[in-house]
This record gives sequence, C-alpha cells and structure tokens, in this order.
Amino acid sequence: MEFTFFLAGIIALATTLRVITCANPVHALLYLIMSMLALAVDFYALGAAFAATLEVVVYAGAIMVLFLFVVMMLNLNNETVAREKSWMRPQLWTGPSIAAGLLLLAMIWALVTGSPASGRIVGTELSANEVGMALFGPYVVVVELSAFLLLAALAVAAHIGREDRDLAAEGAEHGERVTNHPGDH
Amino acid sequence: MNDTWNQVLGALPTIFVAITILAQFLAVTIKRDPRVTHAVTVVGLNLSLLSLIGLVAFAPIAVGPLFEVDPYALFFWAVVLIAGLAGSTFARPYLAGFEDRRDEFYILLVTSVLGAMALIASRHFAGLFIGLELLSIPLYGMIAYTFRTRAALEAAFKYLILSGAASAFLLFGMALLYAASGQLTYHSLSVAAAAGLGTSSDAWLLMGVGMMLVALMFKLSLVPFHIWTPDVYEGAPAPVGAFLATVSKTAVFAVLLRFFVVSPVTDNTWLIFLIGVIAVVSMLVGNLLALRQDNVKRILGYSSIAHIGYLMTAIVAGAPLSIEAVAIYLATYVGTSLGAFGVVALVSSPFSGKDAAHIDHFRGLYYKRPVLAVSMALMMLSLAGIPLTMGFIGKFFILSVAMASGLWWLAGAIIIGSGIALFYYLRVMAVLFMDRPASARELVADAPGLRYGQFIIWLLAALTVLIGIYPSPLIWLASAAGIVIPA
Amino acid sequence: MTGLPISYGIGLAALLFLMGFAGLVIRRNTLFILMCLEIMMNAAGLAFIVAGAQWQAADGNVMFILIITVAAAEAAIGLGLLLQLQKRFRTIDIDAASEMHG
Amino acid sequence: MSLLVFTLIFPLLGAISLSLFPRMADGTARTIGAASVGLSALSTAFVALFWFWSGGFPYITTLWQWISVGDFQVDFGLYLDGLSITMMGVITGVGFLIHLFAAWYMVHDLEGKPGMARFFAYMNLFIVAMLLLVLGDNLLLLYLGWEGVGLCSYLLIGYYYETPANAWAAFKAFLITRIGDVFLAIGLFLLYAVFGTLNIQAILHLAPQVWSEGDTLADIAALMLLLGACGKSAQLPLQTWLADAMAGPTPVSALIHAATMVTAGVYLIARTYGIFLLAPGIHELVGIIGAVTLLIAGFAALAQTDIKRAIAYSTMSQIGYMFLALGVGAWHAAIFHLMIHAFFKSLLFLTAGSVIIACHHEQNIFKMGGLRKKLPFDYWMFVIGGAALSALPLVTAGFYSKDAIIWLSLANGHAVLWLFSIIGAFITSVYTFRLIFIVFHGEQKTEAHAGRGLAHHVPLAVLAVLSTFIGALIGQPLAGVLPSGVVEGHPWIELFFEVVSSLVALGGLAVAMALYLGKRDFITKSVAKGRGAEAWQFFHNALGFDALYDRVFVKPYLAVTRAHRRDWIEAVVNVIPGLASALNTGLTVGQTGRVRTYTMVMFAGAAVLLALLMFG
Repeated sequence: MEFTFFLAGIIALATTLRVITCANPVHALLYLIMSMLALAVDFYALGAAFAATLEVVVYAGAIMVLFLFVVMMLNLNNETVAREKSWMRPQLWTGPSIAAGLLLLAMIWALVTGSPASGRIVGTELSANEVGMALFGPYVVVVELSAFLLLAALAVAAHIGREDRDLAAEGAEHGERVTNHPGDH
Repeated sequence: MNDTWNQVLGALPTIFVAITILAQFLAVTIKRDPRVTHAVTVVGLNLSLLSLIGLVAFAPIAVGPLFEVDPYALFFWAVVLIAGLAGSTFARPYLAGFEDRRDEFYILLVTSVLGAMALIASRHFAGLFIGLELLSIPLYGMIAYTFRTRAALEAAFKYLILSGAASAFLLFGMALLYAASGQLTYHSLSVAAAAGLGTSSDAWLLMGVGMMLVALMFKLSLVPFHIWTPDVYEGAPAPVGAFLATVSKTAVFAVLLRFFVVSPVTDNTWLIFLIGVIAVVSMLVGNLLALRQDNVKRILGYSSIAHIGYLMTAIVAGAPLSIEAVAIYLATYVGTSLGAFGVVALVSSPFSGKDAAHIDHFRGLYYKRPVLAVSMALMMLSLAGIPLTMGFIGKFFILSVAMASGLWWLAGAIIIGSGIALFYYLRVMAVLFMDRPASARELVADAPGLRYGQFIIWLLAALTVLIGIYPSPLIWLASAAGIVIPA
Repeated sequence: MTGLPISYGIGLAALLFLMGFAGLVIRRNTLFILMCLEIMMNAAGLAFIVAGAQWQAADGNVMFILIITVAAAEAAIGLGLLLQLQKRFRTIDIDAASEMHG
Repeated sequence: MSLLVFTLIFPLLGAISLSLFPRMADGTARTIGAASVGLSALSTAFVALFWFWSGGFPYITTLWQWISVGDFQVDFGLYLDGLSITMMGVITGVGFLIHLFAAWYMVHDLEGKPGMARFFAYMNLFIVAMLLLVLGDNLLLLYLGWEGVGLCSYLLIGYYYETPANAWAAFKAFLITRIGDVFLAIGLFLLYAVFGTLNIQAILHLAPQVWSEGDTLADIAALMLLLGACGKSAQLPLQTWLADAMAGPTPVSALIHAATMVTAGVYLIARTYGIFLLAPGIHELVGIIGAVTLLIAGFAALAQTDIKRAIAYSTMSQIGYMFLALGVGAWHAAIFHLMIHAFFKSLLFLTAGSVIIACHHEQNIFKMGGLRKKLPFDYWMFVIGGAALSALPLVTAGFYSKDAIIWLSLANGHAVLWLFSIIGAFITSVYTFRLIFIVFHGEQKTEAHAGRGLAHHVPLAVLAVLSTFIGALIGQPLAGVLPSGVVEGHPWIELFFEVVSSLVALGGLAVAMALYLGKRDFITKSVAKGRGAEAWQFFHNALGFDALYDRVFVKPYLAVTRAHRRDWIEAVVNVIPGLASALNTGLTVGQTGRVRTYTMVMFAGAAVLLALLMFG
C-alpha cells in the first residue's frame, strides 16, 4: 500500500508541476487529468475506493471535459502557446516562490512537530455503503443544501451564458420595461 | 418521530426560504414577470421572518448534528432575512432598465440568503462549508448579473478567483483539524484534543485554525485579505453591493464568532494577539484607503474593512459581553450599510450602464430628492458613529467591550480610526447639500417599484435615529441572543 | 507500527495545494487560473480522504463529495465567466480585467 | 405626566417634516412652524396645571435607558420641578409668540425668496434643543441640548449666508461660545470623575458629602461651569459675539439672543447652585462678572446707531443683572428677572423688527425718526417694553424684578455691587429712552408702512401686557428648588432704597429727555469732536473688547502661526495629515486592479500570517 501511495503521489506531483508550467492549454489539461487519475490511485490505496471512483468519473471525467470544451471554443493555436511562454518570465516566479517556500516551511513545521504526526493509516477499505449511510443519515440536510447549490449554479451559468442574440430573439417578452434611458451626464 | 418533528420545527424558517426558491423557479417556468418573482420573494422571506417569531419560544433546537437553532441563530437569521428583503426591493427599480432576464436575480438572492442562514446556524464543518458556498455561488452570479458592463464582469471574476482560493484554504484547514482530532463539530474538537492529541496549541490544530481564519478573513475583507473589496463593491450592481456588505458579512462574522465561542481550539493567546494586530491594521488601512476616494461605492467598501476591524475587537476580547456587542454592532451596521447602498441603488435606478457612484453624482441631491439625501446624510453620520444615531450605539458597545477587557491599544485604534473616518463621511454628507452643477446626472423618477425602495430607505432612516435615541429594544434582543454550547 | 504515517499523506496534499496557489499567482491565462483553483480544491479533498482513512470514518469521504460538488459548480460558473470575458475584453489575459483600481 | 413628552415631540415633528420637505409652500411651512410650538406651549400649560394640581413635587420621567454598559448608565430622563416649569413656560410661551410673529415677519423679510421651511425647521429644532437643555435630568442630556441650541444659533445667525459678513458673524458666535462649551465639558468630566454619575440631582445630593466648603476641586468645577455659562450668556470675557449675532433675522434675535438661549447660562448656574455654594470664591466671581458686564454693556448701548445692536447690548446688560443676582445669592430674583426680561426684551426685539420692516430694512436709528405718527402701535409697544426695561416704578414688570435684585445685592451685604447695579439702572434708563426718542420722536426722515394682521399684532400685544405689572404677578414655584436669598430687613429701609432706585430710573428718563427730546444740540456737539467723539467711539465699540481680543489673541496667534509656518513644530503638526495622505497614496498603489497582484498579496499575507502563527 505504501509503495502504491508513494508512486502515485510522485506522479501526481510531477504532473501537477507540469500543469502550472506548461504553455499549451491542451497539454496542461491532459497533465491535470493524469494528476487526478494518480490521485484516484492514491485514494484507492488509502482505502477510499468510492472516492477514487468519484475522482475518476466526476473530476477527471466530467469537470475536466468541461474545461476541454471551453478550450475548444476558445480556438487556441500556436500563437497562444507562444504568448503563454512569453508571459512566464522567470522574475515572475520569485515572489510566489518565496511565499510558497515560507508557507511550505510553516506547514512542514506543523506536520512534523504536531502530536498527530505519529498517526498511521492502515488503509482499511471504506465501503460505498458506509459513505451512503453517512450521507443520508446525519448529513442529509447538507445534501439537500447541495441540491440548492447546484440549482443556483445552474441558474448562474444559464444567465451568464446568455448571448446578445438571445435578447433579440425574446423581444418584448418581459413584463415591465422602462422606456426612457437616462444617459450619464 | 417526535424528535424529527422538533427538528423540522427548528428548520422551519429555512424550509420557508427553500420553498420560496422552488416557487420562484415555478413562477419563472409559467411566466416570466419580475413583479411576480419579486412578490414571491417578499412573501416567502416574510413568512420565514414570521416563523422566526414563533420559534423564539422553542429555541434552542438542534437540527441534526450539523445545525443549532439557538437564539443567536434566530437573531442573525432575522438580520439576514431583513437585509435580503431590502436588497431585493432595491433591485426591483434598479433592474427595470436591465435589458435581459431579471427574474433570476431574485432566485439567486434568496438562495444566497438560504446559504447565509445555514452558515449562521452551523456547528459542524460540513454545514459551515456548504453554507459558505451556498452563500457565495449565487453571489458570483449576482455580481456578474449585469455582465454586459465590463466592470461587473471584472468584479465577478476577481471575486470568483480569490473566493475560490479562500474556499480551498478553508477546506485544507478543516482537513487538518479533522486529521488531528477525528472530529468535525466545533465543540467536539477540543474533546478529542484533550483525549491525548496534545494541547490546544498543538501545531496541527493551530495550523488548521489559521488556514480557516485566512478564508473567513478573506470573506470579511480584513487586511491583508481585503484587497478585492473596493473593486468588487464598485463593479457589482448597487443592490448586490448592499447584499454583499450586509448578508455576507453578517453570516460570516456570525459563524466566526460562534466558532470562537464554542470551540476551545481557538483558545490560544498568540493566535488571539495576531487577530488583534489584524484588527488594528484593518481599522487603520481601511479608513486611510477611503480618505481620498471619490467613488462612493469604493468609500463604502473601504469603510467596511475598518468596520469589520472594529468588530474583531469583540473576538479578541472574548468577554461575556462580546456576543451582545457583536449582535448590536452588526445589526446597526447592517441597517446603516443597507441604507447607504440603497440610496446609491435608487439614485442609479433604473440600471443604465455604470452606477451613479461618483461623489459628484450626489452633489445637490438634497434639492432633487430631499428624503433620499437626508437619509444618506443620516447613514453617513451613523457610519461615523455620531451620537443619537444607531451607529454610535454599536461603536459604544464595542469600545466598552475593548475597555472592559483592558485592550487599550484596540480601543485607541478604534478611536483613531473613527477620527480618520469622520473626514470622508462628512465629505460625502457635505456634498449632498452643495449646489448642483449644471452637468449633474439627471435622475429618473418613474422606475417601477421605486417607491417601495424609497419606503425601505425611509424606514431605515427612521430606525437609525430611533435606535440612536431609544436603543433598549435592540439591546434587549441582542442580550437574549446567546450561543448554545453543546455539552 | 505499520501503515503509512499520516503526515506523509497530508504533506502530499500540502505540496499540491501550494503548487496550485503558486500557479494561481503566476499564470496570466484565465483558463490556467481556473485549473489551478481545481488543483487547490482537489488537494483539500485529498487531505480529507487522508484524514478520513486515519480515523476510518465516512466523514472524510462525505466532505470529499461536497468538495467535488462545489468544485463542479465553481468550474461551471468560472468557465461561463471566462467565455464572457473573452467576448467583452477580446482576451483571456487576466491582466486585461483591471479597469477598476485605486 | 407623559404629557411632558409632547412638549418635545411637537416641535421635533415640526422640524423633521420641515427639513424633509424643503420645497413645501411657504404658507404650509409657516403654519407647521408656528403650530408645532403652539401645541408645545399648550402641552406645557397642561403639564404645569397637572403639576400644580398634584402638589408641585419634583417629578422624574425616565423615558428609557439610553446607554447602559457595566457601571456606566445614562437615562433619557426628564426632570420637572419649579425651575424647569418656569423655563418651559418661557421657552414655549414666549417661543410661540415669537414664532407667530415670525410667520408675519419672514414673509416680508424673505420677499418671495426660498428658505421659509429652512427657517422654521431651525427654529423648531431650537425649541427642542432648548427644552432638552432645561428638562434633562442628567448633565449629558443638558450638554446635548446645550450643543443643540448652539448649533441652531449658528445656523440662524448665518441664515442669510449669501452675505459673507453674516457667515462671519455666525462663525464668530460659534467659535466664542465653543470656548465656553469646552470649559463646560471639562467641568462635566470632572463632576463625573468625582461623583461617578451624571445625574444632576444625585450630584447635588452628593456634593456636600464629598466636598467641604472651599474644596479646590469644587472651585475648579464651579469655575468651569461658570466659564461655560459666560460663553452662552455673553458675559465677560466671552461677551463679544452677541452684538454680531444680530445678523440673523429679528425673530431669531428675540427668541435665541434675548429670551431663551442666552439665559441658559443663568439656568445652568441656578441648576447647579449647590456646587457654587461649596465654592464661595467662584460664587463671588459670578456677581462680579455680572456687575462689570452690566456696566460695560450699558455704556456700549448708549452709543449704538443700529437699533438691534443697541437692544443686544441691553440684553447683555440685563443678563449681567441676573448673574449679579446669582452672585449675591438672590436665586429667586435671578430667575424672576429672567422671565420678565424674556417678556419685555422679546417685545422690544419684535417691535424693532416690525419697525425695520416698516422702514424697508433700515436699521440705523439716525435714518429713522418721527415714526410715532406713522407707527402708533409700534410706538406704544416700544414705550411699554422700554419702560419695563428701564424699570419705571410701579406700573412695569421690570420694576419688580430688577429692584428685587438691586435691593437684595445691598441687603446681602454687597455694597459695591449695589453701586454698580444702581449706576447700571441709570444708564439703562438713559439708553432706552434715547432709542425711543431718536426713533419715534423728532423729524420724520423715512417712509414707513405699518405692519398689519393678527400675526403681527397679537404677539406684540400679549407681550406688552406681560411687560406691565401684570407680568410681575406671575408667581414662580421656586420654593424648595432654590434657596430664596431673601433677607429680612427693616421694611422702611427697603422702601427707602426702592424709592432711590425708582428715582434713579426716572432720573435717567429725565436726562434722556433733556438730551434727545427736542433739538439734541448739546449731545450732537459734544460727540462731534475731541474727547467726546473719542468717548463715543470707545462706547460704540463696546469698550474696545473686540480690538483688545484682536490685539491680544488673534494678532499674536496669527504672528505665531506665521512665524512657525515652516519650522519643526509645524512640521510635526503637519505630519498627521501628511502621514495620512502619504499612507493613503501608498496603500492606494497596492490597489492596482490586477488580479495577480491581489492573489499575490493574499498569498503573501497567508504565508506570513501562518508562518507567524507557527514560529511566533
């Protein structure tokens, strides 16, 4: 189990590093998907098989595909890649690297010195059944709220996704309308 | 069975809000008419408010392991419901000039209110997280609602990215706390900690609390996580600004205070000291940034940084009085901000591109719309904390909490901050009564629903003075708003 | 004592988290910024899975499911905004969206 | 006794509605403005009636608790006793008459220009603040009213703000009374620090237990209160603002600068008399200030050419009498004179306003003259008011109130003060009748149109009646509130001195007749050149206090500021706004609007915060 965890973890780290440094958006997306698959392996190694499935199906499968659609709509080309490269000047990296280093130092310090650091993971499998029992047991209210969350996201996406030509198509559908438009100054 | 019904009773106000959302969707499917959607909103939120009154006798009720409907939650539920009502009423005339669908706005607003309510009552990390996201996700849509103006789009994007990063911080912090303790409810964290996982100053717990704080401080726009505030306030449609400054701030602060009161993992002198430093810096930076600002919405944004800074004093003090002080301060701040943003919204109504937010747009407002101008002047006085306005009462309570706990440096910072703030509040106030330049933006008085908005402004202005001279009812309510600490 | 030390798992999540955040700051392309947000959320999810495995309770998995839900919602909205950004500003360079300042 | 609240509520509602609808019709504004104070006066009458009927005990209405945090609590409480009833009667009664007159006056003063609603909004707000001042049961409410009346006074003096001189007069009044206010505030803090409460009755109850007579702290507290009172009541050394305050419309002069606000200082000292009793030195000083002010102002009134300024100086002089009375312990007499003075001085001011309107905004008395025939009503009103001011014996109200002060100052053993007051009485008589003779007698120099209408006649007539001995019949329920200060003397001696002061007043009348009735050759010649002209100029400038202050305070201050314009003190002082401004600039640079800056700041902030948390 440890071996699987480390191997997949290293893959995840390497691919993620490529995501943030890669110039080509499509390549980056593929690296991201790989990183997620590697994480799914990690989940499995930790005994969370259900979460691993979700990671593959929902995250790598659905969300990343959404990204891919958008990349296709944006009609990216070689020019984009060249511009992307020109944006990644080394001096841009200093500030974030210092901040990341500091934060990393703090986190490692916390992980090493804190008393829970001695905890061990055995990797007992957690069945989907148990997760479902919890989800629809004590967490049922949160599930209901998540439904409203998705509903709201749907409404937002539908509204933001509207095109200017949709307006013309709908015409005078609306109930109330102001006729005179005050100009600025 | 009995217990289930009891929990349903406790959740009744949120159930009413949820039903409102469904009714809105239904109304939109049948026929799109902003009048109907708005009416559904008003009725639903009012029903929820009414059910709050009925609940007073039964509180506290625990709704599952995740939520606690105690008097504290009821108080802040009332605050966010009222703020939501006011926000939706300001949106009606504002959106009358918006060349696209207008019904979704009300749906998003009510959903956001539902999130705020969940957040306020949550006593479990899952509730906290979902509440916060349910509050934020509709807000992205509301900020970007008028997405054809570039400012709104830009504001939404800035908020989305930074807020997303903050959410990740929140989650990682929670994960650390969970990893260290195996517990997800606030009050049980320390139980586990005491049972052999080290002390409350254990590095994992401290790191977890710290990362959660980063996220909550971002939502509260405390220095150094304040930097998005003015841009989002400026770019967002004015009614959304009102909502953001009131509902979002109230709910997040309420949950922050609950976390600090209930969970002893926050019992760390060094942590509290750092929060005190952040509070002081926020008071000073917020007020200094507003000093020479010409955009009224940005002024309100910057001043909100300072106001939340004042509020953090109560968390640092942690005195028994602090819950009462926070309740009073937030209620008065919400009333005043609603009024100020409401005036901006009504002056900009109906929507036509950029909002009337430049200080010159308000020149001589007194001669055009005396009621709005006088109300705005009252709001500025209240924000500045001038006696006989409700802002004074709030500030007085915070100050007395600081002094009672011997936090002289915080009290001093509050006084210095208020001194700086006086300058820009009075500047806005003075402009209202100046002579009107010929080039002034003309106001349109015939937007549908404008008089409802004006009515709300009247009400808020009257309340500002009334509570300023007769604060006892508010103080009584606030003193009853106790947090229940589960055994 | 057998098994994987929990700090390794959390450490992996922390590394991913920091990479995501660093990318968020460095990249100018909005698409990459949204991807970095996903990385950060995912890292938090990993942390919960690790913690859940340590306590052998379903809570960590439940939190992970919630995170996925929220991440999906945020990604949808973010991409919608991205398309509007492309339409209104004619670029997906995040620095273009800096008309409000001061 | 909840009726008490209505006296406050009606004018408050008036002020609110007038300020919310600045574009309302003038007629509506006048009606609201006057009626609200009328209703307030009516409620006062009922309150007084019930109060007497129920035995006349001090009564506290605690409306609500305003602030209560820990030990510190302030109630919104109204305290009703004989003193506040008297003051309320003056404020709402005389106030109503003045509002009624103003409804006539402002129509002619504004001549169709906008601003009616603004005027009455300020006036109503003033009534509210003044009532709060006299009814508040604690010093915080008193101070609130005190600042409120100051604000309204400022706004009303500068009512015609288009003229820069008026704005300056308002500014001067505000600044000088502010100096007094600062002392008052210090006094209040001191009292709170010592007694731990702001409740007036509690302080008066505790003071003799904490302080022995002549305690240094008691002296300081009393001095601070006295200086506050001096600022508000235009007494030496803070008297210079009152004459300039005449820039406001005449009803304002009548209401604020004669009948009510300027007597707030007298009220304050009377209300806190217990502290002055514990500070005998300062108590003595009150009398001395009053005596000196009454003489200085009297001399100044002799040499004024502006009808309103002349009356203003006489107001200062009369308040000097009240301070004198307070100083010699004649507490009842001081309040009695306060009330009577409100009657006849507002009568004089309103009549002066009527004359000014009749003469088309002419205020110079030497451009008037002979108005007796054109304005018979105004003439008789002015004579009645003037007679009361000069305290002509037996028929006027002023005789009863002022002679009580003069007599009691002697009876209480203050011979020097008595001398001052008797000289003052003589001068009062002279300047009053000088004014009457110059304005109403002699040859006619200008056209005049008499005012018409009930709003013009009724207030003047009522005030005229109150200025005669009828007004002196109004008793004041001050027993038990203030020590009476009456000394049992031999009736014949008292009678003798009353005759003396009556003769002095009549003597003044005779001198005025000799000098101003008829050809006025003697007086014209003697002030034309040489010593006489110098003296006239000296008196005209109110003994040169403005010039003195200019030389002692303003000029050196300006010189110091000029000298220090570029030195290090200035640099240090400039640091604060400079720093704020620089910080503002610096911080604003951070608001680049770029998302990457924002994420970087957030990232760095989180990193530093968490690192501090870990390693701190």
